[in-house]
Amino acid sequence: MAKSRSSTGRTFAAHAILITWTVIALFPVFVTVINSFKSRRAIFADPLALPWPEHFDLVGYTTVLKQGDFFGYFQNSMIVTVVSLFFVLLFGAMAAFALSEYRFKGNTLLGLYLALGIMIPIRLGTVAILQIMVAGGLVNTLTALILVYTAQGLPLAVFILSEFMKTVSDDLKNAGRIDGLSEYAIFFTLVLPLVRPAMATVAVFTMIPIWNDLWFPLILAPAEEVKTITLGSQIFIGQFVTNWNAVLAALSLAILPVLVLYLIFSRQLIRGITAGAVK
Amino acid sequence: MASKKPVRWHIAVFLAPAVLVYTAIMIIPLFGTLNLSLFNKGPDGVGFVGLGNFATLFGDPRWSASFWNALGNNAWFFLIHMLVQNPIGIALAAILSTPRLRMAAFYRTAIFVPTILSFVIVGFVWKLILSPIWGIAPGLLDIVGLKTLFAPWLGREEYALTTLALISVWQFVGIPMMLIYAALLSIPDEILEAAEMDGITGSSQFWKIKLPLILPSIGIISILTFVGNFNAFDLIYVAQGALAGPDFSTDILGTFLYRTFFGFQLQLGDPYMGSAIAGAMFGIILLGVCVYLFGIQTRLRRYQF
Amino acid sequence: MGALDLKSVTKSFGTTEVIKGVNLEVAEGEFCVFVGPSGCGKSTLLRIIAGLEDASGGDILLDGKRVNDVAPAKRELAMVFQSYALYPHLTVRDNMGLALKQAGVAKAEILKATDKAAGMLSLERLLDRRPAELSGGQRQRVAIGRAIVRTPKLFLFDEPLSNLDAALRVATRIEIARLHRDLGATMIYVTHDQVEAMTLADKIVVLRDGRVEQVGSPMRLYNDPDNTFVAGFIGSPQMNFLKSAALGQMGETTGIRPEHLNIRHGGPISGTISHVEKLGGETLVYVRTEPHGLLTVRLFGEHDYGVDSTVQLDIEPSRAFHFDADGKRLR
Amino acid sequence: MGALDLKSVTKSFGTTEVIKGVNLEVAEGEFCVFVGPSGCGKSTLLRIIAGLEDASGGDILLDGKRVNDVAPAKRELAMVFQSYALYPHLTVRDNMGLALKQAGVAKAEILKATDKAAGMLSLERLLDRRPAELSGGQRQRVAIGRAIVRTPKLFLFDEPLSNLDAALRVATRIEIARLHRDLGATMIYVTHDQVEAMTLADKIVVLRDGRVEQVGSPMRLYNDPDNTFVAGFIGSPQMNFLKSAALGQMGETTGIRPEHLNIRHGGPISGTISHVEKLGGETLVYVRTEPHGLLTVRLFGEHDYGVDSTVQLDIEPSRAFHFDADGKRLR
Amino acid sequence: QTTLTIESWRNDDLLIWQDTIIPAFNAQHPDINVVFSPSAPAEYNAVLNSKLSAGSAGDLITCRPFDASLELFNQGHLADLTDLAGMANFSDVAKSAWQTDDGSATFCVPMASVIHGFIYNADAFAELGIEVPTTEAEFYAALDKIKADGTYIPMAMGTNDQWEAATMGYNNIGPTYWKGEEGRKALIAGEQKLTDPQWVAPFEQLAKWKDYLGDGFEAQTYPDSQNLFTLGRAAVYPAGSWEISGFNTQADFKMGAFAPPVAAAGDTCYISDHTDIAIGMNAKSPNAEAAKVFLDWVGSPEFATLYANALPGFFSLNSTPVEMQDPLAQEFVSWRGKCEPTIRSTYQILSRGTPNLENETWNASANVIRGSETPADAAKRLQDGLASWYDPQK
Ligand SMILES: Nc1ncnc2c1ncn2[C@@H]1O[C@H](COP(=O)(O)OP(=O)(O)OP(=O)(O)O)[C@@H](O)[C@H]1O
Ligand SMILES: Nc1ncnc2c1ncn2[C@@H]1O[C@H](COP(=O)(O)OP(=O)(O)OP(=O)(O)O)[C@@H](O)[C@H]1O
Ligand SMILES: [Mg+2]
Ligand SMILES: [Mg+2]
Repeated sequence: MAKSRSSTGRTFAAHAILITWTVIALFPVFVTVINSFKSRRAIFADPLALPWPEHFDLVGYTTVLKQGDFFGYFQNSMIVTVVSLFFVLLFGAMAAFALSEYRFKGNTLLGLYLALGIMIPIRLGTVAILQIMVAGGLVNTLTALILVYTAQGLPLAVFILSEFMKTVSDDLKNAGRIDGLSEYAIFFTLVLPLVRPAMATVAVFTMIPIWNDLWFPLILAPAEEVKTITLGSQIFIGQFVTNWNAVLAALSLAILPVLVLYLIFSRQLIRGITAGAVK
Repeated sequence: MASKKPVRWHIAVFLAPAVLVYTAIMIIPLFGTLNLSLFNKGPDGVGFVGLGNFATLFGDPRWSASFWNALGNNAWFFLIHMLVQNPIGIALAAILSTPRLRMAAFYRTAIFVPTILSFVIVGFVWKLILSPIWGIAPGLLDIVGLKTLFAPWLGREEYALTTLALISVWQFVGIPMMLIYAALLSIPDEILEAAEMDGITGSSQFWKIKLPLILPSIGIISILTFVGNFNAFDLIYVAQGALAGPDFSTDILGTFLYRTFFGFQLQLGDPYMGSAIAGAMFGIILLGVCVYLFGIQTRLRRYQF
Repeated sequence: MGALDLKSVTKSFGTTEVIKGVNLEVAEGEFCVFVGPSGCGKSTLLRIIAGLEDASGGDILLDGKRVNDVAPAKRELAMVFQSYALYPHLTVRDNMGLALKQAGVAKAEILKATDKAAGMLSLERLLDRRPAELSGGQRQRVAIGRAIVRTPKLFLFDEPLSNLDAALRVATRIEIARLHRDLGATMIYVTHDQVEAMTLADKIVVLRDGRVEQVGSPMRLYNDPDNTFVAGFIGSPQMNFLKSAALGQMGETTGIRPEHLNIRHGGPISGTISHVEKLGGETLVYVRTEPHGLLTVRLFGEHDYGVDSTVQLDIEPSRAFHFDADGKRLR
Repeated sequence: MGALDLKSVTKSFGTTEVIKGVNLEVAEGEFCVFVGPSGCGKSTLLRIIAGLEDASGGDILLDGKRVNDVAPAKRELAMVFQSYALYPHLTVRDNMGLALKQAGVAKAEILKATDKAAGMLSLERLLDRRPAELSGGQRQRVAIGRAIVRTPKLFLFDEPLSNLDAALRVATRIEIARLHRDLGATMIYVTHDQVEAMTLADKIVVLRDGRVEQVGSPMRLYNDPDNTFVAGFIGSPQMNFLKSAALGQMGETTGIRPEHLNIRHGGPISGTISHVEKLGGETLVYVRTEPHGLLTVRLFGEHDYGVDSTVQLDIEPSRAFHFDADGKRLR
Repeated sequence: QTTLTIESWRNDDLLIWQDTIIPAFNAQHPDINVVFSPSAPAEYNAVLNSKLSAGSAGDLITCRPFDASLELFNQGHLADLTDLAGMANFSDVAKSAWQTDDGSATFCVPMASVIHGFIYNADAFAELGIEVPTTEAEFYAALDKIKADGTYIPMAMGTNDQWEAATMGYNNIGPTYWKGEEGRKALIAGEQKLTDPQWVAPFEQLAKWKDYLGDGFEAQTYPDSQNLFTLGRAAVYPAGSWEISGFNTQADFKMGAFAPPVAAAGDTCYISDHTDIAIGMNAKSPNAEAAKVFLDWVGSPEFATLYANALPGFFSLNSTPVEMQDPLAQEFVSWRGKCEPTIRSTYQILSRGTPNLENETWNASANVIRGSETPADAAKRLQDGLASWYDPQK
């Protein structure tokens, strides 16, 4: 793109707007993070004071690290999130491709069926799900969580991906067909790489509720060895007294892995991925 | 288009994993639960009551008052998202997709960070910021000389819901932004270049070229917002508790359902009435989704590039 | 392998019928060129043959077998798309090699095949680029390369050389001819270029508005067109159409190609020169006449004629074609 | 308005320099044609002029004003993209009318302008379709239509006719020539078609690998090329290059155009016919000779020569060009 | 070696169980491994119910008082512990919260009760020369004085979370007006109505509190109130005894406590001494034997001493008196001797239907304090709601 195409005025305005919203977006995060480095007294005495130097207090973090196996929790969260994400993206993309690429009887109805899942909070099915897991001996395993999150993420993934798959040029898929690519090969080697931005988007949307979910870890896998980070942080939320330093510290730490995942996915949002494909 | 006659097994193969996992872990449990809405505890144990629970929900003035209150609040919650979150998300995405914009990745990440946060933090930090006691919001308003505008928003019936909706907008604006951004990226550069040549630049380029091309994505975010909002629960729950105070002014279908289904404090969970509420919510959302799928989506042309 | 037979093939998009009953036989190993005005249905017909569009009616037979319901991948053909349809995420080499890789060909062999195609099309230095980094002509060459590395029995080319420069076009044309000879493959080729059509084709199919107007060898069409449409379409510059009555010739219209119209002092048709185009090796003189309108005279070599000067034209009667009022040839 | 001046313009993509210092002056109202092999940088140069690509170095002057940093929209020019770049969501009419609408032109006038362009390009019946429903040639015409409705002072055409059939191509070519005359607009036009280049251009710019090889009027380039590259590039079929030594001519290489090589019994060069191409109005005979390799002879009219028969060739010495070992013309 | 898992909502107690209670138990029963596995309090009921329904709940279950646990017992999730030896250590009143309505079966071993009252900043009182109030008049006089001085917010309470208003407000001062057990039982029997003056009076008091709360109390949350008080910005804190341990560590000033003030000096005082927490056994526990051993131990005076001292403010329900170290806790528990104890009015039986009286009381108390509903209206609304499903009130 040419610099002749960007006017200084407009660039300035763009930055002004973005900075404004960035400040709005980050201010509460900033408040959270600075306060995670303060003692309770300091938090409430002056929530906006920087944790430096006299207010600086690592008590939140030391509490977190003392209590429970936080690295283990991180690891569990990571495994659950990444594995679920993998299945959601794989199965979701496959189903979305089938729905958007082929005309077959019941296509729309099946699409609607797959979308039902986003219309009812999955919490309602808790007891039945727990029964399934008990029957399958999966209680207190990460597998149980992965299964639930995979199922939970699929509707949205199918919904969004099928929309994006429709924008992949027919000529391109046809070129693949002529090249003797099977439908599977067309999906995996042509379509998937071209909907990378959409896949990344879906990955991000799917990952956040999984990472932050409290409910299913609490119900399906509350045991110490399989605790997730979100569940682990809950220990500091008491009936009457909440240990805000520790909660803030734990949850501030918990932002980092998702942030890293987000950064990885958002790198897939590349401009002009389909450029040069067709005339 | 491939030909029709031979059995196209690949379609089944593509669909099978998703359909199986989804059906087993989601649909069967969920509909097993929704099925409960047709039963209730009678004097002689649990029995089939047909639509009796729904009759209670809509007929009994206490239930129906709560329901309509929650539905009305929910509609307002949704409206704010549609009018504030989505336009802001689209605008931010449009600005971010300006070619050669410096620090775009930073902005994008920054704007998305709130979406990553857990509700516990969001609830805590906004209550802290908006608290009349600890002085952040009043202090900031004081700096710009608007201190008089301050009110304990979360505690006032007339403001609480709007305030929470705006917090939710703050948190989730990253989602429409990401989706629209991805959609904008898939517009070929050449088309935008042609527009540049035609003198269609800046905002008119957005309105006349980009917007029509991303309409399907806007349709998607609208329906996702709709579904998401009518299923919303967590933010209200962490900020105002399950009773959605003050005086139920922030009660939405999600909190109403939670209280009823799982119980709260001394209130015991009532899976039967709870399922009836869930059934009603499901009906509302399904209606919306069908309107979208059959009424709107088919009309939004998708363009292959 | 490779013989094609179309029987009353029709195709509609919605209510508009685009292919209106095409019957066509292409023998095995034949080189068949589709020509016709823009929008007449050439690409559509090609796509139907490839299996990318379902015919609305009629049968498509490959080697005598009805393939209406056979998937494109199973038809064993290669196609160059008018829109190129390159895989944007793959390098030039991978674009060309994908089909072979898919067929399970060994790596070394794929490398050899792509290298060969790249050499043929002067793409060697571009093998690691992606389509977005190529010029229009380079993209077109990649599209051709992708088709030819596979050496199937039936090739479909949709205006494969339209964006190439003259030298490359000649070279590629010759390569395609050689490929045709070497592989004995059947080829169906859409082009607007007269030279390509005339030099490559065993058989030219002239399409017009979804119908076949005439099928025949290039010289047959040139020398023995069935109607004014074909006569006008084959040969460039276009045939001149004169009023038979004014010339004392039979029929309604008399057709004479620009190369058979001579400037001869005292010739029967007189007019004024309106425009002269010098192309180097030849010169085109446009003469405005009554009642025939603007006539084109094609002269070999360079000539100087003054615009607005008056000239007389002469036709070679043996080269004249006669058509009736409906444009049908009178023989 | 409309004069263009390029001063040492360079352009690199990453580390590859694609435009290597181009100096060019195009006078107001001039019709300038860029030719050159595929990938030599024609489109890139056009895009730099349009402002869609930043020059890595050098100055672009429009009407004497440096416009390197002026937005494309402000340069008041129209462009036809090689890839068409139509607005997929707009009908043909709206595609053509959008720029006018943006400029605030009255509805009725837009209607008139688009109708006129559609008539010119035979698009009348397609005005309500969207690009996806058009054939390749139809899309290309819409792209042309979009450029010409705006009647700016400077037009940039990137291979605008490559997908059109011969008749339409001639018609459109004439329209563009007329447009050029009527508007007095400056036009820069990329083409691979010799006829287009020769007939339309006031000035042809021959590009090679990002450099200008020669600039001049069509006949100048045809009759007085500076080097073997230009000599070979202008004129189709390509000029024959013979070894001067074997002919007793000066220089390293002797160039002779196919139309100036005659088959004459007893001629000095003898060889065997390897291939004959009959194009109707002319015949190309390919003769394999020692030590000159394959030579092309272009004959007017239809001729029958048997492949593999031996012939003797004769050159017209006055038409021969002489080049040194570096390919530079010796005059 | 068996392992027992305890389901609990007491995240707060994790360390106490791990470091104090379980080791003490293991000293006697090394062969029984005990895991204390709390979940977040707000989700506890829902989580527990789901786990019990699906059969994946722990062996020991911490019991909420009254209907929540009764329902579990009725569904067969909680084992009948009537015959447990340790039950003998508890009075009928102590057990009443975990018994069937007819008292025939007891299903949880009582652990602790909590007492309501007011905690005050003793330094502030001294500084302003305020005497600890015992009557309503003194109470408001004290508040007025604090307000006039302006250094301190008179009272730390917010209505954002609603339950503060109901639990620390309504149920704190209410028994004084409805005369404790007398009024509560009469209400259950249908002999009194919530619209009767003695039931409206607490709301009228609450309505007066508005003026003494901090700016923006409408958006003040429960933790905000706690922090306001412990940071020394508020002088009086309507409290539950559970605050003691937290306040002890957080406040750096001297604290004192006073019971809900009475209308006139010399009137009988009433306190809410609410049975709050107990522990029962999952009826489907495969380790029933071990679980009973543990429950027996929970019923022992040893456990009572450990627990009450580890968690000052959670007062033992054991018949054997417990020696407590904490002065503030001693102050609270001393009221048992001076005043008539009762439990929260809404807990037994009256919150069984829809609308739920307890939840409505939260809402009403908050509304009354905020001034968005008059005491009479609030009382009428509660009465109507109760009467809609509770036969004795119809
Ligand atoms: N984005 C890019 N990145 C890298 N190289 C590029 C890019 N765009 C073009 N090129 C290269 O620059 C050279 C010039 O490209 P350009 O499109 O100007 O060629 P052209 O003369 O228009 O060719 P054609 O006649 O085939 O259209 C080509 O070799 C091409 O591969
Ligand atoms: N999807 C479609 N919907 C409606 N009409 C279509 C569609 N695709 C093609 N057409 C129309 O069908 C006709 C034939 O199109 P086709 O692409 O086969 O033409 P063509 O002969 O290849 O032309 P060109 O030489 O311009 O490429 C055209 O008039 C075109 O407008
Ligand atoms: Mg075509
Ligand atoms: Mg180009």
